[in-house]
Amino acid sequence: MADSKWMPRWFYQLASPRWCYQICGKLLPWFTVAALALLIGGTLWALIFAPADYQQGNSFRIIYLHVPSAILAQSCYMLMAVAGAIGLIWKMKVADMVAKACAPIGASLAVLALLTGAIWGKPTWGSWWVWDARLTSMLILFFLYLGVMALNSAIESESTAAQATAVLALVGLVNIPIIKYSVEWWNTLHQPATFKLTEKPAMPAEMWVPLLVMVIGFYAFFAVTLMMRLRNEILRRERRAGWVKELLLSK
Amino acid sequence: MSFNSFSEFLSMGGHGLYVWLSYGLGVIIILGNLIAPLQAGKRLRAQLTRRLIRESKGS
Amino acid sequence: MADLITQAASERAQIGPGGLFVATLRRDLMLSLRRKSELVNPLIFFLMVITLFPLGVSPEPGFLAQLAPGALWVAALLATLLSMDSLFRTDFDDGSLEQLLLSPQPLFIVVLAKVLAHWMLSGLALTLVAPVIAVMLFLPAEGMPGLMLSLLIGTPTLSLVGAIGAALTVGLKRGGVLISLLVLPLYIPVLIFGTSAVQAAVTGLPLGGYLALLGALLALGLALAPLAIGAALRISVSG
Amino acid sequence: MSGPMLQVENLFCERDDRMLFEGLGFSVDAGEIVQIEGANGSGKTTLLRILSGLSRNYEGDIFWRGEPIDRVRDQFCRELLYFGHQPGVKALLTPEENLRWYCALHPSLDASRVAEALEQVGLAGFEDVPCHSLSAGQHRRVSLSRLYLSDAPLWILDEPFTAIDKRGVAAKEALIGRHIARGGSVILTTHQDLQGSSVVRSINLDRQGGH
Repeated sequence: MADSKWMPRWFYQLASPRWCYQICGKLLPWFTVAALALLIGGTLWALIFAPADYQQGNSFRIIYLHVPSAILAQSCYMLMAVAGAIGLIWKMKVADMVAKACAPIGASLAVLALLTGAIWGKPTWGSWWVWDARLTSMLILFFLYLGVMALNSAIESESTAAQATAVLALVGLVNIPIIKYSVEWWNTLHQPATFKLTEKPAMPAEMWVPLLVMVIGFYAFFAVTLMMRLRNEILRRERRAGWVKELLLSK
Repeated sequence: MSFNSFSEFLSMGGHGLYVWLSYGLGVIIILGNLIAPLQAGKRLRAQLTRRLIRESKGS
Repeated sequence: MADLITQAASERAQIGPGGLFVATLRRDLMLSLRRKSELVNPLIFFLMVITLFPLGVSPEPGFLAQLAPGALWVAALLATLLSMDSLFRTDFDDGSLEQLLLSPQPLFIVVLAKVLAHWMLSGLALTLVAPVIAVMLFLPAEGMPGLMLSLLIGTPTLSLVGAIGAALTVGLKRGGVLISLLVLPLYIPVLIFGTSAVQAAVTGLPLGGYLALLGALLALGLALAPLAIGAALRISVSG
Repeated sequence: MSGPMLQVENLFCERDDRMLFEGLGFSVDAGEIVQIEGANGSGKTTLLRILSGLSRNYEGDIFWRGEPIDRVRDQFCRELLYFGHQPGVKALLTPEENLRWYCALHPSLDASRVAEALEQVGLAGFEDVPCHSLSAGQHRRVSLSRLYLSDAPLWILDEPFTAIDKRGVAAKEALIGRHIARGGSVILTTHQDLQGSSVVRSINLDRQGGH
């Protein structure tokens, strides 16, 4: 790493667990406030002020939870794979820790997307589960998360676990577009999609603005929980470093 | 405001069960994702501090 | 002095990457052939899983014929997966894997040879017996070419992707179940296009498109999987 | 040839929360035998695996002929013979089949001398017996016969003398002596004292690491 001079300075700083721990600590309150404000405001807006859908009625309001969680579940996988790749190539410990922290968050968001999708399906399609292309893809994404987490917990050595998971996450990342395409294609083959959950021809502004607020709120929430997990992971992995000992004993 | 009364708001035009179930799950998963790392962090700090104190006494 | 030694080595007729590919393929085939049970186990498993469908669902011919493409592909997929765990495990246990990783020859040559050997004894063998078993499920005769061609082009991808899982779990004591967990979601596109090809063949639709898609997946797998397998092996041995 | 073949600087490695060595540095010159010593669990095998490039879980620098080892990995592999903890012998193959595959794997092994090498380790007549009917010591001898085929300048040997009788040990020592005389070098771990070689240098991991 020492001889690749073209890397910017912040990249090296980011590579320092201590710096990362401190900067996360400074950013956390801001992100927490932003996440709470956006999520609470967005939810109120979505539940009270947004108009009901002319076709689906009030069950449409589930979209404000379903879509953000689905987007985040996918972004989270992307971040996990990219962080894993950085850890693999530049042997950057912090990147490994980011990747490890991503998996449970992404899996829980995938669960939320699946559950809200299923619940929304009941009033819309009349059954709790439909093999809709998007829901099926999300289910497979959830499986991919489970695989990553299972592999990570099965390998004892931390650095080996991080590297192996990174390879798996990258393989998954290459596969996600293929899986999405094949599932969509399979879906149209078997049941001509008459009515999709989230596809609206043109959503009026009073519907999509709260959706946007919720998506940004979810991103902020994701940042908060990721930083919290990351800080824990840094403490655990760096427990023998001098600065961690000082930090712990100073309290 | 798309509701005239609170009971109308609760019933969500007959879809109350689905909407409130979804939002309930959303709250649970979001709070879970905040509380779990918070608790884990507390446990970890306590555990590491105990170990540090034990080691400093031992040597 | 040391230079003299290397010079001597370079003057001698050396075995190139092609020779290594053939040598590894021969070695792995020979190893499997000397352990007969390993050879027939995937086939027996394939047959048994197929038997479960009439017993578990319904022996009615029309219904089974409808079920056949999917059932055959699912069974082939599981049978491939069953033999995956042993692909690198024996080499890991006896130390050959270390030697393999220390070879100056390109790693993907050995990896490809090993995967090819695995495929010949699982995927290829399954493809050859599939028509016999398809008859038991009342798959119409028109579906046979689609079945065999899709299995022929699709199962190598299964072996390649499965080998990534095998390489990632080779250092673990109990890797068997874990491989399935890692690899099954990645098998879904092959399953979808494979069954679609068979269904298209049954209904008399052109199946070139499906086979082309399976071929594209295979090409992608051939290009990328050896990289991932190699990286995974180095990581597993390093740990 | 100027400078050492293999140079190690500031090597640090920890395993399972335990530091094996820190700030370890040494160099291996052509014509030198370096013996790694240390109690069980002191990290001898780990060190050999790091030097050979099998394990990457370390910090520090390793140079091969003056170049960082990661940059000349191919060249290094070509010039290395590694004899590991497990013999790497397939029980279902005959000794000859085992060795032929190794010759394909490593261009530094001379395939035309396989029969000769098997005779040297006392396995003449066993060429076409599957290895599962051979003893553990014979397994190791199959693997050790690679030493007779090898032109590689650097040998890294992990316990090469275990499960081998006295006469075999003497033959191995003579072989190592010849290798040194040709300008090769050897890094090894062994519980036995090496005899008749004045060039043995030892590195003790117990003094290097620990707490």
